[in-house]
Amino acid sequence: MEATVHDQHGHATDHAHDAHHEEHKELSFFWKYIFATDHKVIGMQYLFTGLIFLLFGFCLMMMMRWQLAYPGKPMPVVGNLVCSALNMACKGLGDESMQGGVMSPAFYNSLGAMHGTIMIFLGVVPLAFGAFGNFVVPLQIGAVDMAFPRINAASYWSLFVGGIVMFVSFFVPGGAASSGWTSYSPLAGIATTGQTLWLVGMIFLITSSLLGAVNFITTIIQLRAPGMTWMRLPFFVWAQFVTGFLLLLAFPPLEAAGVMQLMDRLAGTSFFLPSGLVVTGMPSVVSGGGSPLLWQHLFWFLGHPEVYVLILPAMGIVCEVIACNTRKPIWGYRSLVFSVLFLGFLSFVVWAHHMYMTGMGQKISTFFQTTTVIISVPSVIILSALFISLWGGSIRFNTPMLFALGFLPMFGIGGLTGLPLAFNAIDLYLHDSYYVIAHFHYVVAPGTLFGLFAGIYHWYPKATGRMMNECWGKVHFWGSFVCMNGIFMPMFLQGMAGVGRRWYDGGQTYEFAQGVIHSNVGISMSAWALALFQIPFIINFFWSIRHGKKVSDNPWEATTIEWAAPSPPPHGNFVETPEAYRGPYEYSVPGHPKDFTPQSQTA
Amino acid sequence: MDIPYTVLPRKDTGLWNAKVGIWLFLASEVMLFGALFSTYILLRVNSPETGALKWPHHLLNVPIGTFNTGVLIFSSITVILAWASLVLKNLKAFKWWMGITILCGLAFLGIKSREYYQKFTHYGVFLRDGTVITGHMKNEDVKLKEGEVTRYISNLQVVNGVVNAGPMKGSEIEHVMIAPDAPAGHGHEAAEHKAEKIEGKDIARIASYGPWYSPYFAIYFTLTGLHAIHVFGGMVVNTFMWGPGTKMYFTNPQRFTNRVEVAGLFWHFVDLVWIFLFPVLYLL
Amino acid sequence: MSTKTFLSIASATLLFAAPVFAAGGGIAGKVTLSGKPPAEKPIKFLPECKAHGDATTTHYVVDASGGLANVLVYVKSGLAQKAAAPTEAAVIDQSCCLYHPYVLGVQVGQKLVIQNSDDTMHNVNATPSKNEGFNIPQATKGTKNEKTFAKPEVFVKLSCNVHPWMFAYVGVVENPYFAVTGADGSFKIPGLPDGEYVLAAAHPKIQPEQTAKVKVAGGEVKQDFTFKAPGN
Amino acid sequence: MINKYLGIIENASKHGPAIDGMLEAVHWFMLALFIGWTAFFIYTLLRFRRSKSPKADYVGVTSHNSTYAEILVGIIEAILLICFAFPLWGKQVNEFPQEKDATVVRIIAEQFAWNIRYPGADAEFGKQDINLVSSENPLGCDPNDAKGKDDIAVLNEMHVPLGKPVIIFLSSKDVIHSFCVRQMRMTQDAIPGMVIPLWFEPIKTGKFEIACAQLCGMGHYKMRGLLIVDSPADYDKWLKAQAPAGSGGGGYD
Repeated sequence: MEATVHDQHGHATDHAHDAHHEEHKELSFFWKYIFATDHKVIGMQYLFTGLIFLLFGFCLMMMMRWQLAYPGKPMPVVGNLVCSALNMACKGLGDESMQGGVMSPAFYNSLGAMHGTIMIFLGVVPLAFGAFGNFVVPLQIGAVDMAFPRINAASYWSLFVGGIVMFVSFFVPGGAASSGWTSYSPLAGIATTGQTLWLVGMIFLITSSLLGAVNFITTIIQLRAPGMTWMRLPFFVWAQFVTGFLLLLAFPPLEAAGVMQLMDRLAGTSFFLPSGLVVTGMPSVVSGGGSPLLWQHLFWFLGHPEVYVLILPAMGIVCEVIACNTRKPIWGYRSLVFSVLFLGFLSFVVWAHHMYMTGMGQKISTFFQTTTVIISVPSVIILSALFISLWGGSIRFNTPMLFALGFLPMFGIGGLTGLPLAFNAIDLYLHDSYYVIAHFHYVVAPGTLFGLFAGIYHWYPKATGRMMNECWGKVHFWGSFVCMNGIFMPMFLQGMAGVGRRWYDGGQTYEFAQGVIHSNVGISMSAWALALFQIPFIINFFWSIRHGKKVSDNPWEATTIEWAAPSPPPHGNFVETPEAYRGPYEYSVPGHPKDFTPQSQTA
Repeated sequence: MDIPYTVLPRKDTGLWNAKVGIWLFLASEVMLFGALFSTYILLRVNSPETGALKWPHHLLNVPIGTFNTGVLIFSSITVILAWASLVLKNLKAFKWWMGITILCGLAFLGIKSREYYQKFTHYGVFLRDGTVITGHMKNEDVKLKEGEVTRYISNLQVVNGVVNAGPMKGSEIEHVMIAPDAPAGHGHEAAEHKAEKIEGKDIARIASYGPWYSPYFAIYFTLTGLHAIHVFGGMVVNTFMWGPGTKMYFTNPQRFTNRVEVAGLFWHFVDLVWIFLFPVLYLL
Repeated sequence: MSTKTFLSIASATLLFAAPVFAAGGGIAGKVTLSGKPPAEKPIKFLPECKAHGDATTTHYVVDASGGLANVLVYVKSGLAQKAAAPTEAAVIDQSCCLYHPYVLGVQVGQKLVIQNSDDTMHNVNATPSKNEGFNIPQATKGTKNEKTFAKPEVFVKLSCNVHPWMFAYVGVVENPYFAVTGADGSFKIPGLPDGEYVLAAAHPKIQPEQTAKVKVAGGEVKQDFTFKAPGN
Repeated sequence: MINKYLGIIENASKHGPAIDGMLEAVHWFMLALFIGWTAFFIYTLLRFRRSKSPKADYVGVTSHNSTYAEILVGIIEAILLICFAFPLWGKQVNEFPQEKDATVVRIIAEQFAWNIRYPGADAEFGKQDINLVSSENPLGCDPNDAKGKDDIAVLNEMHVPLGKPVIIFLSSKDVIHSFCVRQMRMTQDAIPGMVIPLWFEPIKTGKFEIACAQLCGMGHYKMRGLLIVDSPADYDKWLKAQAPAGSGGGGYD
């Protein structure tokens, strides 16, 4: 009881208490910024962790792009650095991975597997779900914090440990996991130690997501401010709500699969190892009787909803930014909400379209082709609604809006090229080709990432009270936009020419690929240029924390409740409990003096 | 700053936060065990009709399993009584009932580990012609080709529980002695001691009844192991409520009762999983 | 060319392995194969290996007099103290999609350098039973990796999974007194201190290895071995 | 046309044109949607930019055109699904040619090579058993099975005659591979523990490359085989020149 009293009347008035208070503050730095339970601080922790891993995953890819563009040529400077670093961490590892700066096939596979894993589970999910979900959702629903602040912190730290484990796995004998981000057994079952660490890391990451999901859903159900009914929730909150359910229900099967693969590797079981396996020329001594397809089913049962975990938060952000910068309500809010719910549900029943080539019979293929095609309908509805929302607006082309607008056609390309891949028969030709790579990268790279950038620029003033530099923001956008297309557009052509993914030499071995592999150089150049265009963003981001233009609490003149809080919001978020009186996107309401009417405004 | 609805329910949902949270968490647990049960079904459907990997029926000791099921169901009742005592503001009764619940958990784990131990000390020798001889073996029963008898089996058990043998290059077994199990229907004692000698060249592999033995044991140990971790986790929470956590009863009794309710819900779930596990692993 | 490389590497190994105990005598002899060995299989090279011309497998290399090459002869027991591993590395090379040499002896703890002189990818897949195995890719010309073995094991097989005809056998032994028979089947282990030893001869394809008791008391002792070809 | 523009490689199988046709149709459909969206997008951005349209319209679009467009999209997708996708796949998995009218081949994938086995003169394969696998007998062929005596084993180079469907029984020794010949419009995963049949019919002679389309380890990119479609006469000549593998199964050890 006493503690509560102290908290509520924390500002001691008499001088006798002041000294004590100062000391208390000193001590609490650690608790305030490291083991914080405030959702905004945790959101920032997620943001920085996510951005760092995003950059790290990108670096892995840039190294791979060197190998693809100039197969077998020593990588300048970086190659020898990586070699010595690996040699220092584990004797001989550098020589096996990067001898004289030349990448080895095993190391290439490691980079590929870890690029996928890191980008998805340590880059985009922490950013889209962890960072934006944590920072924005409680503010948007008018809550003081998340429902379980300590579980929130536990969720972040679990992710942190998982990230460390993944990072450390680069330096163990044999290097990091090299069986693809999908870790198909039996390949993953006979892989080196790195794979064990991958599995351990994944279990931490999954635990993090589960704790996060429980917290988010509970927060959205329980802590909505008075008057914040379900149909008054900003679309971003809806997207996070559905994402939470996807994580909650889709991740546990992968956790089970991870435990089983760990058992296969450490306890000699054969969950995913069939009878009669011949490993390196000798019959293996495991009991056998398992099924490699079981892993694929359990993996893709997560793997497909995971795609929507990556994309839904970005859609939510784009929706917020578009509404704000067209100065008009989102077109078809209800259909957006129902589409996203339907999408979430359907995403659980399409997983086997990743497994068309595993020997699928007519009945099962019919089912999964149908569901896969049906799932395109809500996606088309969402995208159309966002396009149509532009009509009749008064469009401001600021940086967040540019990124949000960039998202639309990029996600459109990514979505549309998913169509041919949805058909089983066409997969006979396009399976495992660069067409697939280009398709899903259009969804997550210029798609999701642009959404996330839009979010960072959009909510930056809320988090810091200052604006990021607009001019450099535009450089960042246009540079990224051009480079992204320079990277992924040629990949469609490579894929159409039959170039397969995960080929260490970029296709040199194959005659049919000779006509298109020269474009690898251009793709790689684009990738490195893309890196250059991130530099203004990084500088802008840190520079603006102290030197950005100071702005009011609601610089974009937006309607949703987070803009009613002070910038940056204090612990507890709102000065007084906000109340929602109307829907989230009441812009340019006829008869109102201003072109926006905040949700929390009484009249 | 206070987070609302930690103690009293929100009007429109009728729930306090932790209750929503625990139900969501249990939903994810259902998916976790659901995936493992699906694996069980798949492995069982795919298991061969004959041979070494045939699905063993009624291999586990049903009376012990039944007793353990009873222990767990009983603890489910006592945990409700513990919560009810708190609702009735009777802390002493709560302590008693929660204490019994914890003891039941301990008893369950104790019995389970005894069952595990029996499995780990029982061996199967898989012959190259496809037959399997099961029985008991001691370290000195394994004669290696080079050097004297070592703690070979036990050592390897730690690594992967499998002894390489037969024509493989790693084969180092000269022969093994195994005291086979009594064939069903025959006198148990008589057959127990007559050890059989099996030449290394006939052996494909030797394994104890650990998870490495066959898909059945793999899923048996994974399911019961994961369940045991859950029982242990539940016990940790219950012990906290029984011990240091009780402090909160004196400052915020309603919130403490809520906490006990949440812990109880988790405990029920753990019991429920066992109620599926028992028939699936012991009876079917 | 392959024989020459092989011989030079083998003799170099011997030279480096020998020097410390130059005092005593040595063992020399010849290993012969009786009977007709099974026919070797012609190798269907992949296009990237075509530089090699035609070749067959080399499981049994026998000269006109019956001398059997590629037999590892080593002192199995009888040495009072263990000798430190030589600091010079043993080298095994991959060129034209074949290993050179085919059979190689190294001492426990001695460095084994595996190098790729081909313009194509080989993976070096070692499948020992007592030592730790490894499987490393060597994608480009000039790649070199160093490995050591911690326990004696005759033989550790190296193979390449991209070119399924590529094998090499590394005999890991405890002391520096070993030799691999040359094309004529002869071997020479110099510099042995006086004493009684068990000498073993191992061929990768013929089991079991043969042993003989040898007494060295200054001067060179002769010890021959005869293997029987399988199927005879 | 659009396929060609995108650089699709030549087709050499009988079922290929159907797949290409469908891909073509889907690409046109995608293109139409994309152009429609983009045109609308660019026009909207220009017309409703702040300097031109200072005051936003609260209501926005009121027409139901988008709904009709979405219904149309749904209908086209349904047509693609029902009229093309289902039957095409059905033909591939349900309408296998008779084995006697086809070239029947067993392919066993391993890291990193394709073991190709022909049944020989008796048109029957010998028994294979995992317990017989050793370094000398990499495929575990039963040396006592008379049917296996005349089997032919080749590595990485597969010959088939023109004018006959090819049936492949695909399996794998170690990890998951994927048998992929782009010109044949054919891909199928090779999964250890399973034998999966697939079939196609070549309509052109020539050399086609077999690629592995499922990550199988460090040598994945090098797991290249050749599918050589011969005229029937050339094929017979080639077949006669092959020595029976017997129990050796084509191993070098």
